[in-house]
Amino acid sequence: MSTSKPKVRHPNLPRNKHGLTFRDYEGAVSTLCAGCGHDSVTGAIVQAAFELEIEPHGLAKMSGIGCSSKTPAYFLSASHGFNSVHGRMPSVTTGANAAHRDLIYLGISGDGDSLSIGLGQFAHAIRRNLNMAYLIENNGVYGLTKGQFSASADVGSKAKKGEANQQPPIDPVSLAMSLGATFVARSFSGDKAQLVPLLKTALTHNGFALVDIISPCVTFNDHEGSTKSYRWSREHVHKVVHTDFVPPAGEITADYEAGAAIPVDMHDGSRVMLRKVDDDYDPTDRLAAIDFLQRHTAAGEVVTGLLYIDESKPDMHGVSGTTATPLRDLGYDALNPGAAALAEIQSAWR
Amino acid sequence: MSTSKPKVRHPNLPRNKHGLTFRDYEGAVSTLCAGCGHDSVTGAIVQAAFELEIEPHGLAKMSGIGCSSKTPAYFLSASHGFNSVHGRMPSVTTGANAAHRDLIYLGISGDGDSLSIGLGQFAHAIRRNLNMAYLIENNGVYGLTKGQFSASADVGSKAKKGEANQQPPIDPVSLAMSLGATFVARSFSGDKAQLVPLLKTALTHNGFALVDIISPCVTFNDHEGSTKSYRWSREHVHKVVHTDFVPPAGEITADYEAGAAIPVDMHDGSRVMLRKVDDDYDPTDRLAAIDFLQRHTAAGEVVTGLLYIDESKPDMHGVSGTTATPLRDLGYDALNPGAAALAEIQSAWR
Amino acid sequence: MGEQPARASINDVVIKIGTVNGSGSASANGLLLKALFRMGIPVCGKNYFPSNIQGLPTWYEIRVTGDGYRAAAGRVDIMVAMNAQTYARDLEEVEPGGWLIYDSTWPRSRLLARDDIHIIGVPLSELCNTHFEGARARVLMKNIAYVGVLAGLLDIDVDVIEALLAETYASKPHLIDSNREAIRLGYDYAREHFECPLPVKVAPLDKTSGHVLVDGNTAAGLGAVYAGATVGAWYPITPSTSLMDAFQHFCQRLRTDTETGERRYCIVQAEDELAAIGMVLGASWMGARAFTPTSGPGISLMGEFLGFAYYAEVPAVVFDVQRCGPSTGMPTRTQQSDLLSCAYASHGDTKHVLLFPSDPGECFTMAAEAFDLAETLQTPVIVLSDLDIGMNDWMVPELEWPEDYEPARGKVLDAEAREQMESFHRYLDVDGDAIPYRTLPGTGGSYFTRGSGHNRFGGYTEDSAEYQDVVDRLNDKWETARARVPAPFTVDANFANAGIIAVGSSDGAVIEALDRLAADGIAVDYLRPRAFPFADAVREFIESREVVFVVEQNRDAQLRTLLMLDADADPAKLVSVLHYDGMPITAASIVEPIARHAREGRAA
Amino acid sequence: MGEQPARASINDVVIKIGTVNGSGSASANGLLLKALFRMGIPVCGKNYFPSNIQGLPTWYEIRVTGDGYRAAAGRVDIMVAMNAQTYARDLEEVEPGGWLIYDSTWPRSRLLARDDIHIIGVPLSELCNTHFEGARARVLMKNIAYVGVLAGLLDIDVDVIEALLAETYASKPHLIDSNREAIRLGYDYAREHFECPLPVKVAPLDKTSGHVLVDGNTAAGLGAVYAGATVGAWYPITPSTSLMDAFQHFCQRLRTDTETGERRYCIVQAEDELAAIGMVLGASWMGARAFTPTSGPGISLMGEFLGFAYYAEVPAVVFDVQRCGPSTGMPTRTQQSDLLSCAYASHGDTKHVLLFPSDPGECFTMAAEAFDLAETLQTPVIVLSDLDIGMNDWMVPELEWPEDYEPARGKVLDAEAREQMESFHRYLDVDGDAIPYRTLPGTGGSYFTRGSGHNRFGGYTEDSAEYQDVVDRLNDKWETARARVPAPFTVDANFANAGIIAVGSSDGAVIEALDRLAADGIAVDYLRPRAFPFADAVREFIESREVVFVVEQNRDAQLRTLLMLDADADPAKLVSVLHYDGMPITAASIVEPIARHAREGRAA
Ligand SMILES: Cc1ncc(C[n+]2csc(CCOP(=O)(O)OP(=O)(O)O)c2C)c(N)n1
Ligand SMILES: Cc1ncc(C[n+]2csc(CCOP(=O)(O)OP(=O)(O)O)c2C)c(N)n1
Ligand code: SF4
Ligand code: SF4
Ligand SMILES: [Mg+2]
Ligand SMILES: [Mg+2]
Repeated sequence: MSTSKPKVRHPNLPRNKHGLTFRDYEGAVSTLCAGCGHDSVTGAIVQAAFELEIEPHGLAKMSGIGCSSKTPAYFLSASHGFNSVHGRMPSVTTGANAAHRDLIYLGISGDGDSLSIGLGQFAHAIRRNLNMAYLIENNGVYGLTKGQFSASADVGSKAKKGEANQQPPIDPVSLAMSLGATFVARSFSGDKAQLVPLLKTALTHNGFALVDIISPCVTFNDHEGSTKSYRWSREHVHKVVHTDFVPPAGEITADYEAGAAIPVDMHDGSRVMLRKVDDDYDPTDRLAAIDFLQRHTAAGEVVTGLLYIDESKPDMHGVSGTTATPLRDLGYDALNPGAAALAEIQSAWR
Repeated sequence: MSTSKPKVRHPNLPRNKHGLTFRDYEGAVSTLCAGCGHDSVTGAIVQAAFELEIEPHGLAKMSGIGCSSKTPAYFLSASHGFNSVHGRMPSVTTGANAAHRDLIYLGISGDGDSLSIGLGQFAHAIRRNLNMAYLIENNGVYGLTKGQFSASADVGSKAKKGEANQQPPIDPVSLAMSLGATFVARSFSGDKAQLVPLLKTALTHNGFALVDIISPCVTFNDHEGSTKSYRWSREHVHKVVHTDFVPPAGEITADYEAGAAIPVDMHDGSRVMLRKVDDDYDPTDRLAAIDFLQRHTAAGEVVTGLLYIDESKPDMHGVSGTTATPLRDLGYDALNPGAAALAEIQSAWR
Repeated sequence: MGEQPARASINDVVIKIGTVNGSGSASANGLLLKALFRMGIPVCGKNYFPSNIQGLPTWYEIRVTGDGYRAAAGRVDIMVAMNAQTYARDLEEVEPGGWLIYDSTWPRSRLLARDDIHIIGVPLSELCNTHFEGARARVLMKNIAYVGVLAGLLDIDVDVIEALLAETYASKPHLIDSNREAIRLGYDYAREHFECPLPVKVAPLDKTSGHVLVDGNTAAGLGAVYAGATVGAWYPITPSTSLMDAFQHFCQRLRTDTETGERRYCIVQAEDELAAIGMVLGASWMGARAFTPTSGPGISLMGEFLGFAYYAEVPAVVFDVQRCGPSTGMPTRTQQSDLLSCAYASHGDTKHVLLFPSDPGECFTMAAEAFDLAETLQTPVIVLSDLDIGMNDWMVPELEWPEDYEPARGKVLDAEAREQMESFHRYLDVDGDAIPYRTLPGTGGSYFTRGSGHNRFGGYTEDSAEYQDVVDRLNDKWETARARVPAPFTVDANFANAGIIAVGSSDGAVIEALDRLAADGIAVDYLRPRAFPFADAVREFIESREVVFVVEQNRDAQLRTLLMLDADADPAKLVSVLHYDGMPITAASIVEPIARHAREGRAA
Repeated sequence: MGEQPARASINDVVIKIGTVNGSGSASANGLLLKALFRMGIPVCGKNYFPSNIQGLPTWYEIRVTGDGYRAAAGRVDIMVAMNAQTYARDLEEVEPGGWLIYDSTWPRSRLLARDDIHIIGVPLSELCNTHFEGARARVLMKNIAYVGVLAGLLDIDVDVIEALLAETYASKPHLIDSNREAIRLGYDYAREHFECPLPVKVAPLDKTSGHVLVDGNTAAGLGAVYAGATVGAWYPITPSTSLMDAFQHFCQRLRTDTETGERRYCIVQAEDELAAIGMVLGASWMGARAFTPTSGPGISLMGEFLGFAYYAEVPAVVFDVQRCGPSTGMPTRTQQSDLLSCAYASHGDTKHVLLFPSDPGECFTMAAEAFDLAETLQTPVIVLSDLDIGMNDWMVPELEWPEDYEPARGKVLDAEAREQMESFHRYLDVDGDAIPYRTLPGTGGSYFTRGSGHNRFGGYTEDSAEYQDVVDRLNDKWETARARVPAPFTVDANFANAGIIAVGSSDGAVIEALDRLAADGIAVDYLRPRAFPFADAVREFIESREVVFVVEQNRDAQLRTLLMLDADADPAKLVSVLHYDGMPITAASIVEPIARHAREGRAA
């Protein structure tokens, strides 16, 4: 990967305020299986980043290992990327964020990467309210190692080889709620209309924003009997909440109806509007959200949408009291206590 | 450790059906700090094991690393013990249980051991419904490394050095509920009356039985401002459920009141009676339990007692369809497919 | 074709087939390999596949070797270029005088221009499109058709192929006809349009009877079944995954109660490798034979537990099917680069017993040896296979299982034995072989297993002398291990001054290199250690030679390192021959440096 | 006392104080150490504590050494036995002719019987119980009182002690009086009841000016502050915990905005060591100086990420404060047994730069060197300290910080620099030193960091040649590292035929051993490598000597191993001197084997 690769220019494509077109948010050609849900998520990311008018170099792409974790190579080629080791993307992102609090962090993971080997790191990133968007491209299997069940495989889901999974699934959404996550959403790779605005909201949230995306594996988990197949998802997904997002510099959309919409103020001053499908749903009420989620899950439904949001909690730096300037940009002058201080310290050492 | 160490005999102590006294369930002298909550838990374990008339060699003591994880040396010296590495007791127990499904597994861990380094293994043992009693001696700190906050330290809790914790705690009980645990309980080291019956129930449960035990660290976390101190616990703990346990061979206690008591059939045929303090509390109703727990937690209360139980779910072997004989007891005859089978297999290899 | 004469040979040809992964060519390639094998001709099959599921280039290479060599040949005589994406590099790879076969439905004369080889166009798609219905069938039959083409060109026995098809599709007879037709299409086209057979061709031999074709992971998985392993814990990772797949498959078939469906085994898909090895320790401590297959990254994650097992003396069996490192590296390429990290896994003073199978046959037998050693020595044993052995198709002597095999369970005291002893102390060297006794949970004789300081009685200690007493005994136990591990394999040409030492999958290439060197008048002996610690014979082999070429598949001369450290080898004698580009090692890469060394008069 | 004459010496005495941990003796021991230091007498303080929080035996040992030696003495002249539990072993440890002081409030004449030493009873509890109120004060003052006793017995300057008390309790003046009183109680009792001073005594010197007393972890933590580290990630583990405590303490003091309270640093207590090293990689990749302190088990867990950092060329600084392995081992005992696991951490072909500080002074300076090397070489650097250095009290020259120090950030291209280049390729060796350029996220010049196969341009590859190209360059970079690491420290006595090589905390004992050997007429040179890879001087030192004693604190001769592997040392020359019982190494343990070797005429 290098910067000398020239980009083909498309003079007629619309440009955003940075003079960039949609194509400038793309990456290398995907090497995933044709029809893989992950490629749809990649497309949604490109669109979200373009529409948010993110400066590509102001975003860092983080991932673990898996088909899903390969995808950062396929979008935002002008952003730095860190394809780490299996299950350990959260820690690398924590360190990167510690060093530079002002970049946008977009983490891509899989259900194997986050719920098996990476469960501990995933949970602790939530606990720290690490300021990042964390996407799980959730297909219920280990795609890259050829289709073993992951921890999110549903009971009764059948593997390619025919055995049915008997272990209860770990639901990242329910887990995140129980760990006190400040932004919890779910969507479906095949539903761009819902996914793109959710991603935009997640990218703008100040804190840890989980987006669990059901993303079918066409090769190992898209047949009948698998609850993470396209067909199953299209039929059983229960959409509860839509999100419209007004980008910071955009016009205010004319007429959202009072009463049906809950505006949430984002950290950067922008505002998210949440339209509830159910009148009694309030994504800022944690207890209600948990109850709602548990009830629908018990009823076999996968709720999607923005399920919970709390913009009031401090992120990792807020808790730590870190200075506003990104640490890695502090000059040595600001860090070196100097020879005099050293002498002073040592006066206690005799 | 060796078997040649003679036990002092106490001729007048009551004996259980194995001819063992209470003292036969003890271990080496504790080296923990005087007054450590963990020692109280050790005492409760001894009592529970004695009262359950467990055969010591039929139980295996498993632990990780920490002051809490040292305690298996202080009880049941006639049981085999495995003091593993930090945070990895669940996997060792999984293997042991895979090899021998009929022993009783008693795992002792700390909040550091289970909620930081060991979170992933803890969660996956729950997911497998591993048949074991899993005790977290929860003091909000890393005792053995001298008092750093653990992941269960409450916001506002002050360390010995004076800094207050600002990160939200991970509650193992809430986590276990969200992961679908089949037995979830909480108690307090200073409340033997509640703890002993809970331990007995946990040891008898078929599947993963979590008992989160608030166990104050007198040295690093027992001062004002710490929410896991003795004083705080005594004042704020909200007891919701008491458990009376009738051991398999015991007399049926005379008169538990219909309506107020919910009998639950244990795997081994014994029966647990749950006495609800709140009339609307039903420990077999998962959704209600989660809701109850979340509401009380939000209100700053620590609920104790048997919060949830489900005896109907298969444990790891139930899911795997393992044969009834412990695998490690199968003779080689039962395992060796023989030369003929080998020839037959190889006929496909040419 | 220019002045380059066509290659000519009988039963000595390398065929490479380039396709797109996920396009279903595996069964066609297997058919080809088996047909040759059934003609009595030795073959090796190597799979060069990407770390990807679908859509990227992949190759299968068949070496037809009447001489029965077992290594990659390092050349391609006939390239079957089914993937237009890789025409350029496929073209380049063919030996001068060789052939390239392509699907001429779309002629590509310009792209496929090379003077010194023969280009053979067969309109495979066209043929299949006219003869078969449906996209899926057409793609699959195109693969079968190239097998037919090769049969025509090389004189492969079509009856043998048809018999194989009949067996394969015995339960789906409707498939037999279409496959047979595809074979015929290719065969007839070749026979009609080209002068058949080519100057390189095959002819029946009788060199494969008593042999089978199998990959190392299948053999190791089956070996674990025969060894009596009951607990398998794992986390999927290429290229070790198929080892557990095999164990599962054979257990399902051979260890499942036909009436109740109850299983006499328990496989746990762990949450990661730290958990997998923890499970192995727990199960082994409990007295079951337990193992985990993994690859490099897994080994890195298992370090802490391996050190625990060494110090607390808990048996464990690990299969490390090595791939190309460091880090994630190239997961579908081979290397022998985990020697050092396995030998000394974990902080502190630790060392681990390693076994080095050289082919699937040894994967099978060493599985049982690994368990026997782990239990008798009470320590982890790591079987160092690699992707080349584990995932490629090897011809090996038929596997045999000794009727009288009894698992060596080591010094396990049952209740009865213990009661007859005066006392039981977990870490006491009663017999003078530095191996203590243990008891199993559930049988009494309790002790406390710990990774913290302990004395010979098993008690906790922070006392210097007590601590040292135990780690010194562990060092003595290492010497016991040295005497018990499998003996090295040796080829003593003529007690030459020069020797080769190599382990594992380098074996085939070394054996072939010895022949070639001998043909050049260079006599070299060969020793292949089959275990670490090195048996005394290894040390003696080096001591009695002037120069020893250490052939290995890693950059950092890790085997040479182990020889220096554990066999006290004089480094001045040890000349490294390194191959570490991720492809299986070839005889040429060994012959060349040794011959150069000989020419320069330095040895042999 | 029998025929054994009393020991006699000035400023050469070893005092060991046995107490119960958690009983608050640390401040008394510190007071004693500092008083001696302020009298101008060199001292070393060593803490022998259990892996436990309260209630178990613990010892503090002060070596008063007018000669300025820095190692443990390996003997006890005066034992202050404050813990009745350990009377028996404390008694045994005293050198013939020495003294044992105990609390005679409860006389124990029977238990404390030994003919060849002096038993001194002081009724400390009684004295304190009558003079102080409250259990807490009585226990604490008893500790201070034994300092008074020692002052009386040894001629320690009471004014110095009182000045120290005044400074210590400047903010709590009410404590000054009681402490002063306790000192007096002990002092007066000694002076009244015993012949003072003892034949071993102290007298003012002028050998400590320009020096300070500090432990290595404090110095390393402070060094990280001065090096400009901003991100610290860690998981608590003995004996490394106090390193991060120090970093935190000094950052709080020196890097917190006095007005806003904003912090110019970020410390993350990670969930485990895998996460801690991951955080270091993320922060380093982002361009901050980031580090993690840990010990053995943490190193085992960091393997996978260290291999990643090696291959993807991400800087990282790790402090491994070594403890006694294997496994959990003895967490509060010292060893140098992680050399091998650090040098070759992770599967695949990997090797890592190591630094070997020998005392707290070098912990301070090497912190900055570690960051400079990690960033300029773009690779992990592991600083191998140990418990002896890290947690004991060492006298070292006052720390200095060069006013002109500028962090060496290595080849980082900012936006401007990059725009002036024709192209930027992440892994291209532009300058011929095998170190490529990098860019930081947020500044443009994007590239994709990965642990999977990559070519010199940073693109993904599974191509053999492209892969090998990169790992070969990494090998070349190792040679660049060799030229850049800190030079070894050498004592060339007289170009003797025999040499000693040792690293880290063995230094003090070796220096002392050299003196003793010289006194015996045995001339030995000494080289102390300060880094791995070994500078050429290390190789030359070995080459030009007939025998080299490799002194190290582990069982398996790990330093010798590294010398064989990386300095091409002839193993026949390398004689191991091993010490690995968990206690700090002493000169005696070195002198004895070398002298024996010399006596046997084998060298020197
Ligand atoms: C330490 C380690 N163990 C195992 C692997 C092998 N491995 C690669 S990807 C993967 C699972 C990926 O599953 P998931 O995260 O769900 O991604 P998907 O491919 O399904 O998108 C595994 C087990 C590895 N790379 N590293
Ligand atoms: C891999 C590893 N990292 C760190 C440690 C050091 N360590 C020992 S115990 C402990 C924390 C124990 O905390 P907890 O589990 O809460 O037990 P407690 O002492 O509070 O009962 C730590 C971090 C270790 N032993 N191993
Ligand atoms: S294997 Fe599954 S997850 Fe991986 S690329 Fe193919 S469809 Fe996607
Ligand atoms: S430090 Fe705390 S947890 Fe550890 S033994 Fe003491 S009181 Fe118990
Ligand atoms: Mg997946
Ligand atoms: Mg704790």
